[in-house]
Amino acid sequence: MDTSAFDKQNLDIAWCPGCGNFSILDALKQAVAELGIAPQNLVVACGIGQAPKTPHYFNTNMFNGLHGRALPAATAIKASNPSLTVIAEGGDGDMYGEGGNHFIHTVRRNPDIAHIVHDNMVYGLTKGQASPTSKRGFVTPVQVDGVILEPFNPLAVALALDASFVARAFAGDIPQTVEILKKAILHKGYALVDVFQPCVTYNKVNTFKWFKDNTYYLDETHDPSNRVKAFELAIKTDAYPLGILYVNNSRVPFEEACGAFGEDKRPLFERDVDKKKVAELMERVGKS
Amino acid sequence: MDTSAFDKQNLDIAWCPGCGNFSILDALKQAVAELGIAPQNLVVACGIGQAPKTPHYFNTNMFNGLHGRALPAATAIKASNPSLTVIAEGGDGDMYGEGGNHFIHTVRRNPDIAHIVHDNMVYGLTKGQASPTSKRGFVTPVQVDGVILEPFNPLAVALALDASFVARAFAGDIPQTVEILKKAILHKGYALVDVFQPCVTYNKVNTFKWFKDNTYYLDETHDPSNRVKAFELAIKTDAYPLGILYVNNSRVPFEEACGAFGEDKRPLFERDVDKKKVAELMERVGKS
Amino acid sequence: MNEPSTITIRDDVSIVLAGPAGLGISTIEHLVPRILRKAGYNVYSTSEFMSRIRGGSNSTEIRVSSLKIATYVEKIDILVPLDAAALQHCEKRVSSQTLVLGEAALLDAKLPVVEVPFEKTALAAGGKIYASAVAVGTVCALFGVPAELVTEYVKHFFGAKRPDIAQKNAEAASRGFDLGEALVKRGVVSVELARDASVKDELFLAGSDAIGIGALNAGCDFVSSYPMSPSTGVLTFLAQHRKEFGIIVEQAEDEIAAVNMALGAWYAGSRALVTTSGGGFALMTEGISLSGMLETPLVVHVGQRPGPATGLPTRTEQADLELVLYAGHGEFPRAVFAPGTLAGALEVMHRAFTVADKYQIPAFVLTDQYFLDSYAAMPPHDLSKYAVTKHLVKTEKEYKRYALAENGISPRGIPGHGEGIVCVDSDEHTQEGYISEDLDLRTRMVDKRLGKVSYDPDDVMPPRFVGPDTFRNLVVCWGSNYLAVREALIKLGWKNSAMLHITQVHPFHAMVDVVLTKARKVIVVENNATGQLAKLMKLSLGYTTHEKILKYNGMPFSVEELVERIGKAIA
Amino acid sequence: MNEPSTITIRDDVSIVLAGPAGLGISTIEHLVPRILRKAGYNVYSTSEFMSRIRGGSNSTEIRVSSLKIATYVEKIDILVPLDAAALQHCEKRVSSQTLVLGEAALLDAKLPVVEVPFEKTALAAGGKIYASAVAVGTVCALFGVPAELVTEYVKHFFGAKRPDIAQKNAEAASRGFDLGEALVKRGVVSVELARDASVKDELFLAGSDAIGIGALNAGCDFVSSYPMSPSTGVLTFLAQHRKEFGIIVEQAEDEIAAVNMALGAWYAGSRALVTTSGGGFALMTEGISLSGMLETPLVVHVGQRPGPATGLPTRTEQADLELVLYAGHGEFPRAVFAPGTLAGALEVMHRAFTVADKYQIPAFVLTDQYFLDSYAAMPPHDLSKYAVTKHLVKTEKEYKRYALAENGISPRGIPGHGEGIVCVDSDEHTQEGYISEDLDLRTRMVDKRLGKVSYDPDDVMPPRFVGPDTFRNLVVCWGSNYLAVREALIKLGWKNSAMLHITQVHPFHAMVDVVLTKARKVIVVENNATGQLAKLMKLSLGYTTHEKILKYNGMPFSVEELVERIGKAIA
Ligand SMILES: Cc1ncc(C[n+]2csc(CCOP(=O)(O)OP(=O)(O)O)c2C)c(N)n1
Ligand SMILES: Cc1ncc(C[n+]2csc(CCOP(=O)(O)OP(=O)(O)O)c2C)c(N)n1
Ligand code: SF4
Ligand code: SF4
Ligand SMILES: [Mg+2]
Ligand SMILES: [Mg+2]
Repeated sequence: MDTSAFDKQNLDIAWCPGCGNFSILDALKQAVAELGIAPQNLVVACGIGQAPKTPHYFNTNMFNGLHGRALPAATAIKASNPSLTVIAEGGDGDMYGEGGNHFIHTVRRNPDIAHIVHDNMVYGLTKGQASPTSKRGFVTPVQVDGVILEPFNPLAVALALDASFVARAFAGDIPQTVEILKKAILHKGYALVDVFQPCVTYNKVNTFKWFKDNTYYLDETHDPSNRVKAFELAIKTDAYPLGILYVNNSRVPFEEACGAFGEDKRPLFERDVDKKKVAELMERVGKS
Repeated sequence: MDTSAFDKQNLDIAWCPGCGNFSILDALKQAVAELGIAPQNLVVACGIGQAPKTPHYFNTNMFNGLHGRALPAATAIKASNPSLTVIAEGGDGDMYGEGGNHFIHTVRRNPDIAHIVHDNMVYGLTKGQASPTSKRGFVTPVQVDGVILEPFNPLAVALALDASFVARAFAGDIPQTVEILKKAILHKGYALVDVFQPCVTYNKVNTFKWFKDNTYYLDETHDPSNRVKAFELAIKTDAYPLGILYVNNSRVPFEEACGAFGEDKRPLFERDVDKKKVAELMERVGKS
Repeated sequence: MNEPSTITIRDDVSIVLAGPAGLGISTIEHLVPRILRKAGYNVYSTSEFMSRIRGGSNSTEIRVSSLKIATYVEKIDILVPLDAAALQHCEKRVSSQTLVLGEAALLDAKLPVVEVPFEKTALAAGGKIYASAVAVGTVCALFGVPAELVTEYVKHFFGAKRPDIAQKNAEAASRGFDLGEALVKRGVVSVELARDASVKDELFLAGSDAIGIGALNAGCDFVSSYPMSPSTGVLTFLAQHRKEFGIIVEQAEDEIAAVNMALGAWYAGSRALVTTSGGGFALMTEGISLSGMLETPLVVHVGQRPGPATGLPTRTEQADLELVLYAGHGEFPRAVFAPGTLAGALEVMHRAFTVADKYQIPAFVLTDQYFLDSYAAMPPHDLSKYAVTKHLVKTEKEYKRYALAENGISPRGIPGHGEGIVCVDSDEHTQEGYISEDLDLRTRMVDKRLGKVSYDPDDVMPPRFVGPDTFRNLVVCWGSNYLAVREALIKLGWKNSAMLHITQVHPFHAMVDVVLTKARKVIVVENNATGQLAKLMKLSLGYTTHEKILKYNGMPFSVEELVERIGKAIA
Repeated sequence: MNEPSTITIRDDVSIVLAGPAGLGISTIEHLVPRILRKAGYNVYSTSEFMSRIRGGSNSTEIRVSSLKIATYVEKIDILVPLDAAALQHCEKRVSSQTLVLGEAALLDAKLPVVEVPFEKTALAAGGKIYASAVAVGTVCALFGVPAELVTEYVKHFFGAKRPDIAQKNAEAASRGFDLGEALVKRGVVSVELARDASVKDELFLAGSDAIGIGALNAGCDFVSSYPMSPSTGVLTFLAQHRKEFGIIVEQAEDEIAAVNMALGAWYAGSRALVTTSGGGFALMTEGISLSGMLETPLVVHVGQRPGPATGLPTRTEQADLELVLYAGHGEFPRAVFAPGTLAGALEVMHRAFTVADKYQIPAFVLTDQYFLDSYAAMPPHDLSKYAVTKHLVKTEKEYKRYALAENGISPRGIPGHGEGIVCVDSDEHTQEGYISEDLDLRTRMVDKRLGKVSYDPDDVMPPRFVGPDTFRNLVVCWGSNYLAVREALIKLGWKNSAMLHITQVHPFHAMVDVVLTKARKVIVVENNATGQLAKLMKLSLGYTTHEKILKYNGMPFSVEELVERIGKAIA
């Protein structure tokens, strides 16, 4: 696939050689290219960390906001202009730690965005502290004797909130990741893609090999409409399923339900305030 | 049961007559009285709303902090002095909305606290806006055409994170609520008790009768060690189960795991800094 | 207890209705002012209430006057306490000139009470719940309002619910009316008040309404907020009219989401508003800084209440000026407004949106509980004069979001509108919006951002100067104190004194300095404990305030209090 | 390219090592200063680095001097660039007096380079990865350090990992040493530097270490924080020594949890610290206000970096003074410190904990990336002089947390310690700590809280005055600029000038006013764009700063820059 519309020249990429982020960048570019999305119509909202640097490295609109706060921004961008394709992207610390509250409530709100989380089970940019998804016992400069908290389970939490699309990918497999990302972007509603991403510098436990050895793809026998079954798979810790765990097509996206795009489909910025209407309202309220 | 140790005189209770909060207050007093806890050893940390006023109305140590922030305070109180019995108490908006991130990470951290959430499916104190647990279609002055978000499911989320104790009670049944609260307080580790609480002023949908009609108690056939089964029950919306859905006794409480109470069991405030040790450390670090 | 001798009230009447929350007081509060206005009176109303849904003691003051007033007075001419606690609650404000209406036995009153059997009459009319309608009738009768006007309006008000209930209430009001008329006939009370023909053209609005209307009129089309008293009224107002205007109003999960949604919305071309109070705003601090760095506009309305922390949730204070002035890490420009009147609120909302959009900065509108929850009359106001200009460009292929422009303002593009892509970045960035560690560029970007503060003088709102040009004393205030200070000075006969209301608190309009220079003595009136405006005047202009008149018990200044305290200061 | 003629460096040498992240530069950074110190030299080191884990260009400056210095200089005497980008990165700082060591071909150098085959030698020693050990040897040799000292220390350092690796590195260092010795013998470079016997008694610490040690020494037993550069070093330091001291160190889910945990911990009798940077602190704003209202102590360390928003995460700035001064809605007292030296950090941490505990207020310690990440020598320091007093009482039955005491300070009880119960409340409250809407009590409680600021003079830290008593010009600074300003003034020969380092930035010690009054010209040096201390001086004391020397590109002031800019200002 030709991804040249998304290519950028003279990049000085800040990631470590061998980092899983490179594959996610490639997969994402390929996914949006294959879907025929124009860079002008794509917006990536992201936070702070290694993962959120992704939109700096390809040709797209970008809202690079605060650590942990990409989801509210992404929701509002989509709601302000539903014709845009909106992706929220960040790391596991960003999205599940600092941004945990937005994660759970965005699942509830169900905007039509794809949510890509680079899950390397560590804080990369700040040099290797535990992230919410770090496994028990993971030793870091702060978790000196290893992590004592139960790892955060993004898929299970998304299922608990009846997320409309729940998937997991592995950066080590670009073609399959492309397929999963495409489905997530096409899905109408909130779509979580937790991407297992090796951090070659700070995570010497959950390496490429570890991910390869501890994951498997769901096959056709898996029924993505079965929420309980999906939950059962999501809480497995002997082998982690990859692919689309759950889809609920009955949920209406936020921007459709919010009431602003009934008859008038124009994005908000194209509309002008009707001063007469405001004056009438004032009259009505003030003389009631 | 004699709850007089916890009684307060000349109370001007700010709740509406008929509010479910009265029953929860009664049940809580009874539970701690039956457990023989001394008021001096009980701490209730709470936020802002109608529910968090509870500790103002009985004899207990109280940390009435910010809206949504009781859990981190409760965790630190317990960790600072593990001999205290610590309860975190608040409303559904407080604990699942503003405080949602602390909820999910406190479940992971697993301090030995009981977490009581007065779940009236509405923002009481601020006059009736939707809360995270408000049902779809619930009409309020802000959700003018009814709630469009999927309700937050606290039990399912707690299960997704393998909470060590997950229960639901109903304020309309004080004796059973007392039993559930006692078990939650006795449980070693984080214990969630989501209490269905009628708000007679702002929630005319989920009334006493509604709760009575739409709930049932789990019986002995329920196996509280089965996480998947508990999840299946937690996501039911035709009839809501009451009782203890899930218990995981294998998790070590935070204050035990944090490393500060190995040999020395004294609360932190009783310890003095060893100046010689600090000087040695400085020497070691500065002359390495 | 004995009835007091006849009381004649001239030109300015203060009626106070007091009672526990949830007992129909809000019905009286709503009906009485509107009926009196229909009868041609100048009316103002202001409420003080507890942070509880039922019980306690709340009160509403309804001022009826020959003049156009809109301020809180301490004195009570007519008190209608609905229970014993209510009477006690208002005791300090009751004088020998106060007419207390009610049932003495019920009120457990130590004061003389004019026996008016509200409850008994209500029971006769069909039930205790009609007591409020009875009271409405009684009060209106004292002002010589035609009986039909009262019953018709009551019917109209309840009509929306159920016709039978409407009818019963109208009947109760009618019975109440008779009670009032009897009082007048018996000569217990006589009210001498001029009617005002212009009242019928005026609008009767709460501060919250004005902020909401002002936002809509400024093109606001996206609202993301988390409920918090006293700012929730603005959220509710906008939610109510959401559909009609095709705008989005979303209750966020927390204040952090609210502010980040608003920034996302502005980025995508919307004009977003956040409404909150001090504690909620505190949580937005990082987001404010983000607005500064992204150069993405933002408008935040902060309804102040007493702090710190939860403080007094339903009371009033002006103690968050410094909070909004300095919120956010790092350095970037901002604008801060604080309206003193309803018309001022309409203008300020327009200015906040305009300045935020044009300069790509955060703009703050500071009000307070007193301002938001009070109802006043506003003369007809032409909303069309506030033109909405969206400072947006259609992007070209090589569009650079942070192009280094002469005046620091890079043309703002939005995604999906033009050939280019639009990249905004919270890191220090290149002109294209990408992360950069070029330290020379850093300096230029800081200069660019800070350079924007040299506003076009047209974009800074002048302060409001009132009083004689040849003044010695200058009373300076901001926000909701405007009318109370003015009324106090009028009552004091100005006496070599003038007043300056600083409506745009930051940056100061050049005129602030000009006026301050002329003053021999500067007196600042603020509803806080440390004199935050006084500090800002010292910092920005070097002026030392000679006297600070401060109040911080949760109540607004009353006119009487200001007459006394300003009077002393200018003596 | 030609070799430069002989360079003789006297009394003060600046060696700069530069290269991409992840290429062993941190090894050199660690080893060279420590080996030179073992050899008896005064050493200081400071690093500047990019916000990336691999690649880019970072550099460390190691200053070796006959004097006790601890500041950054711009000049480079000896530059060791590890790749071509590194050389380019440092180009502006290279002069004809700079000795560049390396492989010209590899460096793509336009400048004269003294050929030193680091890489070739490393390959001979067993692989490219030993290049850093080679460089260590070479640099140390230039200073006439005994060869065994170098190889032994290198062995000791790597010993911890694996003995074979340690041996290989020692060998590489030894080969590098030979290269350096050859340079000296060839007369390419000669370093003339006095050794200093007192070095061996001194401690070599980073700013982060000092803050961490200071906290432990002040009885800190609970740390809750969320990682954020440049403050993470303090968190890491305390986590490393957690077990040894039996304290709790918890990484919170976010900064809001961190601050609320800290308040919970203090409430239960612990002495908690939060360490963060501006953006994280911004999120704590509401929690700061809670500390003010609960009168629960709090200590927050804020390591500043350039903002707004994410800004330059690994760079330095002093632009969050106003943020901490005004953080939190409502009005309440606080204390702010900003140490200028390692010893100052130890004292300041003690003062912050003491003042927070005694006055039941939040106390803030402001540092910056430059301060935290630089290593300097500190003379022996007696830690035992900082007595830890826990201002706690055992409660009696009728204990009232907010008993209205004369000086505003109610004895602080904690739960489970005594007969009473301890209730703290974020609402306005009674003396017992219960929610209250008594508006007179409100006023008294505000007065109580604000009244606590009339500190015992012993509890306010005096500023540091240096220079002639008969000065005309006063250079004022705060935080990390202390030593650079002092060195610049020494270099300038003082010339009628003195300096004042304000270590406690709020409230000011009375001496600040006394010294300022004497100055004819006040010059403020700050690492920010708007002069925040200058503003505070104006606001608090009424002083107008005559000249501001500001810098905000992310780098600290160099001594040369200050010599020039202060020189001009005092000319
Ligand atoms: C409010 C705030 N707190 C902390 C930080 C510091 N910070 C930047 S990135 C990061 C974590 C990065 O981890 P993750 O989100 O997992 O991303 P990764 O680098 O692993 O891709 C942190 C703590 C910040 N920028 N802002
Ligand atoms: C930071 C902050 N935001 C908002 C508020 C206002 N507020 C107080 S209570 C409350 C919600 C109450 O709802 P809930 O937690 O469900 O408690 P309930 O009153 O229903 O018991 C809100 C929004 C606040 N106090 N602080
Ligand atoms: S630190 Fe880890 S996540 Fe970051 S770029 Fe390097 S390998 Fe990737
Ligand atoms: S508003 Fe609802 S929750 Fe609050 S006291 Fe009244 S009934 Fe209870
Ligand atoms: Mg990560
Ligand atoms: Mg609730």
